[in-house]
Amino acid sequence: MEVVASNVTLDAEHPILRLQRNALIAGVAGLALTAVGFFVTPDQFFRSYLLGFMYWFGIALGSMAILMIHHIAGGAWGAVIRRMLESSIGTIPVLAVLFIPVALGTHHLYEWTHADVVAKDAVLQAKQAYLNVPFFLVRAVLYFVVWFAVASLLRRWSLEQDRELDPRGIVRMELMSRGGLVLYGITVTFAVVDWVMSLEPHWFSTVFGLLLMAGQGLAAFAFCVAVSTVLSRRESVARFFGPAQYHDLGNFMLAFTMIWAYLSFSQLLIIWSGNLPEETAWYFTRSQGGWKVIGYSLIFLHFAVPFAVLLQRKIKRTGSKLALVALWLLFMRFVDLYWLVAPSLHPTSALPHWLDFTAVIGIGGVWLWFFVGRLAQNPVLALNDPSLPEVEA
Amino acid sequence: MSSRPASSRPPIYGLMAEFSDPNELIAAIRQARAGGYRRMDAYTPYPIEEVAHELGIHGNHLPKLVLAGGVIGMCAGYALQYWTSVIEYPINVGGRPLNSIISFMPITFETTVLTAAIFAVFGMLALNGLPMPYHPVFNVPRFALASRDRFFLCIEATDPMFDRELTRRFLERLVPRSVAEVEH
Amino acid sequence: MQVFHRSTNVLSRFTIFGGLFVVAGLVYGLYLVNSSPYVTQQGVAKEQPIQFSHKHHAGELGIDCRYCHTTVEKLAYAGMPATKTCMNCHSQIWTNSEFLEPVRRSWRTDESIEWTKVYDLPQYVYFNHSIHVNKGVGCETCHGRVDLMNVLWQKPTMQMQWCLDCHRQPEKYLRPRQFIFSMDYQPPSDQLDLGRKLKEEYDVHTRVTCSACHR
Amino acid sequence: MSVETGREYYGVSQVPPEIIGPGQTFETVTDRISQVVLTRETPKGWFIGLGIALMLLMVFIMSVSMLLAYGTGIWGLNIPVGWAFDIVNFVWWVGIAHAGTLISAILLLLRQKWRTSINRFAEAMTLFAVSCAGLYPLMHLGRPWLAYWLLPYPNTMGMWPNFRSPLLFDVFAVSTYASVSFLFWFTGLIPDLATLRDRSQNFFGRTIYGILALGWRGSARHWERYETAYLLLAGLSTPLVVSVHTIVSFDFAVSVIPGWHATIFPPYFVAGAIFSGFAMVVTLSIPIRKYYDLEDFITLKHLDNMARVMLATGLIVAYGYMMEAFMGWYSGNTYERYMVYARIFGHFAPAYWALILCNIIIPQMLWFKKVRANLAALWVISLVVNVGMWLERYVIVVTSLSRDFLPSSWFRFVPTFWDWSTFIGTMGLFLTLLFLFIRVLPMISIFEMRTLVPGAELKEELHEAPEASR
Repeated sequence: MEVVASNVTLDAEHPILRLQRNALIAGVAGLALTAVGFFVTPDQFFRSYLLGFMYWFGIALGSMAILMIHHIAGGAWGAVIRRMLESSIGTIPVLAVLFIPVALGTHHLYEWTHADVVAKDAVLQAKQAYLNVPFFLVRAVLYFVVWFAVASLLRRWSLEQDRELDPRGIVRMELMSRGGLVLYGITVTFAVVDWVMSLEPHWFSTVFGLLLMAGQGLAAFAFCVAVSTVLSRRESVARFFGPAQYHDLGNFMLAFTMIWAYLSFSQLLIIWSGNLPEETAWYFTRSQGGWKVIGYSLIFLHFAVPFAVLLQRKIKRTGSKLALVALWLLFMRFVDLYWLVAPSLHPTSALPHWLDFTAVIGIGGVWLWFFVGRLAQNPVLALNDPSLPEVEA
Repeated sequence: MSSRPASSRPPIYGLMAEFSDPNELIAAIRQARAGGYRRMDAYTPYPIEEVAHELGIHGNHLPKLVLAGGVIGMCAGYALQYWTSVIEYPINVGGRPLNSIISFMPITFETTVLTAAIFAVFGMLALNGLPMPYHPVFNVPRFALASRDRFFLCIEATDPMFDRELTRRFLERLVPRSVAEVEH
Repeated sequence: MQVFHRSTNVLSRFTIFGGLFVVAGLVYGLYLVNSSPYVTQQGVAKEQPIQFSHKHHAGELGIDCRYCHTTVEKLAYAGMPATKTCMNCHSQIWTNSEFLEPVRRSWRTDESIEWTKVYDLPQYVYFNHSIHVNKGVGCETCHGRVDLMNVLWQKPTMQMQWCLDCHRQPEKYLRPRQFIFSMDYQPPSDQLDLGRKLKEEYDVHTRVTCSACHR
Repeated sequence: MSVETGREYYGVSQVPPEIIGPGQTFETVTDRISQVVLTRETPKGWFIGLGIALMLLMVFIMSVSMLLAYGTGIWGLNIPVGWAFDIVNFVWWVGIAHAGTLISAILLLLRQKWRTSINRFAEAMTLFAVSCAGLYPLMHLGRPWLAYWLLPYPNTMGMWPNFRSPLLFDVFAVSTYASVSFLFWFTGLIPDLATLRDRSQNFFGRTIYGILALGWRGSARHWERYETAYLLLAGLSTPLVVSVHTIVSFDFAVSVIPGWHATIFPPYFVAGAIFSGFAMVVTLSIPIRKYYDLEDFITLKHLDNMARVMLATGLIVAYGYMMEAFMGWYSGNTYERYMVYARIFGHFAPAYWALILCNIIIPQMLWFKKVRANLAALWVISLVVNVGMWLERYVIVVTSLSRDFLPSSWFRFVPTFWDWSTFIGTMGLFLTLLFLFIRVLPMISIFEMRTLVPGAELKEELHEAPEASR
């Protein structure tokens, strides 16, 4: 059995390691400033922290889904970004630690933790079997256990595959991925219900889980494109990232942009047409003042512009240009999350607090530091991936 | 065919060579182009990009046409809804605004796709000059195999280099299965 | 093998291109038929069991509309005159006329005269004469110059579009109440201004909901 | 190299990778497929099949005649269950209609070569299923001859349709879908019609196929534009397919009826449509490939792939059921919660549990490669899924409507004989069209199959257009 291997490791001077150092500095500084915020304005601290956490959490979990889709469907696009996806899900223990402040801050974030509010509200009482702090924490632990289990198995088997090619290993990963995708769908849905949707405990939307999963997939693809252009500064890596690979990744970004827009629009049309007070309140808040401006800008800047740009074949086939689109989409993912999360907590003002920035930079810096660390431990391209021959073809 | 001098025979559409393998066809096109022939067309039983490439066919205007169709459909679809719902027949439906942009999106999308698809199909047919049930190439009896398993190269008489005898000899050098004159 | 003659090239394109016009023509033809008097009965004079002339009675003799159509100001239905109404005069004049024999027979036998309906609204339309007459819509606006018609015919198409034309913009047709029953009223040149004023004064509203007429 | 190549190279793949049988050439592909239409004696089975289909069509004609004579009162629906079998069947047929164009369009965009042998057949199925689907809203109007009132045109009523209504979205979506599917199907047929024109042995065949082929002669210049047009149509059709069932789901979701008003309806309906559409393709292609000896063209690989798509979309549908039930409870809304309860334990609970069994539990067998490779099992599962998807629409439509907000207006829907006969009758219409299609048109795309035979491979040195393929 032929071994397909291109053992590329990061040299000590690789630009991404410089990026890693800078990320750590930014991360520590950001977290320190955010910690100051905790003493200045604790409510705002938790809001901003949740936002920042959800952003990087989305990239990691999106990577997990994409990795599993690749294990099932194969494809050259997946073979080249596989190690990035694996490094990304390798940070799940870090994310679990980063989740602790959210768990501690439930009383600041979630209205349903306030006994006096619940006592006056029949609907919240009806939901108490689900929305209560102990169960909330148990669920969070359960989610992280599931994600950690899936992620660590996939990573371990992938490293085993690096050493030796075993067809059974490929089958094992594919089977794991099938089950893993089912688990991913269920856990992420309930996680976003718990952490984001219950910020407005009266509101509900059955598509919310899928909507955030689409966002996670988009963020993960954009993140991989951005990272791969950095990695491609070295010829040894760059030769694997030809126009065909960027083209596929660009098409995935296009597809996820469309899915995101499709789900967002469907949710809007259904709630807007139904016009039930318990549902429209959510959109009502988000269509006032500055939120309205952000909402409209999402239509154009998160959908229309990337859509038009990503239809261009030339842009998709050029790594440097596609990376710009990816960075833009990563930024728009943050704006979208801000629009989803923040109005629940401060409905009147759409202006971001300085903590919103320090939290996302702080968490992101630390997360990136771990991410690159994971990436640097192993060959940058997963060896013996059954789809690798297509890359070189 | 006949012994009369070439000039007195009725003019023909071109000369057609038959191949049984796509590789032979592509090689033949290359040689024909190297030999200076430009006005020619290949007939294949299925689309082969390399053949188009060798013939020097690069891209076409269809995407632009379809984009135009889509834009027309989009504008017309929205305009129809706006004109009827806001100007011609304003009616209050459950308090929704007259210009219910959100509700107008699905139909705008459908009209966009419909017009674009119509432009794609009819644009393709029109640019290809179809329907054209009669065409000189069908006069070659063996051409019926072009829709089965044979690959044809036709050098047209309008090519400046074209000469009945020289071109025929040129084609015969490519070792085709047959060479035939295409009558008008 | 050449299956088709060379003329088929022109023919095929002509059929496809011409087909568009045939379809468009058919659709337009249907539209014409649907709005023609054949369907709408607009302008079709209806024969009646008695050769009654509105021109003679309303125009030349100047009998008020309400003399016969008594309930037009109070009820939904304008009212068809009873045989008695005819006999008010025709027991005195033209008593031996051939033409009036059906009236006399109705009077003798106590059986109503069966007039042919000229303005025949479908059952699913609710229409009330009194509200229209009292809010400034003249008889002539819908029924035309009855005083000039020997045999009555329908002036408008009576299609919904025609109803809605006025219901959407009543100011185009409103007239002062004193002219409701005049046949020769000419709208002033500033009809829209007058109409808006009357609309205000008579408290007229645009009524375009489905249930205004389809109750 | 295809997407599968690498995996098969390492012996990972569980079924033989061939998407075309061994030993096929341009000649055999052309002759095998076109002889079904042109020269082969029409098999007895075809006549029997068509006979059965025509008998069912009679049932349909009878049912529609009764409907026109007596009105919708012959059906079991009544307020508040104003929508019942007709809309259930409409959604079911439209759902089935989704596989065809989706198989063709998405798989073309994804460069999946296995689409080639099933796309023509599936597209035809789409057209016939859309025809069946479109009849139901017309019949439900009660006065189908006035259906043109739904179209926006200058009319004597001085009115325009309400463009805010999803029912009007439907008019546009379904007619656009039917038109674009037809264009897509016909465009794909043009080169094959030329093949039939050139192969046909008699005057009528030559003339009729010749007229339909529009004079196609396989010119390289034509192929260039043809391929562009075909790809653009695929690009347009993919979002169109999604939009159609999305709009069908809006019919329900934009209302405020508990059990209908759910934001997950669009993706969940689309997944359900693909689920049932693929199930129908499997149901029909297993007997047809057997009967017409097309095992070399519709291989086990195709059936395996379709089974995988069914499994994946079935899981999305299951996710939809889960979210509906959970959010119904989570909403804290009395009516929403009651609807969840009524479905699971109420009068129509047997339908609900049957649907869970058919759509979720039984398809889980498709996880096993042995089941996917076992034609009998696969065929039965695909039938079960067809039933399950019908039940899904039945549960959505009927349970939600029969339990109105006011208990005083609760109503138990019972289908009448005419409900059933109309439904069975449309199957007759569908099968009749399908049998006629198989007889007169090539059910597998001949020109695309030619691209798959070994003879179509170009020598290495001729690859000079590396960027052209995308």
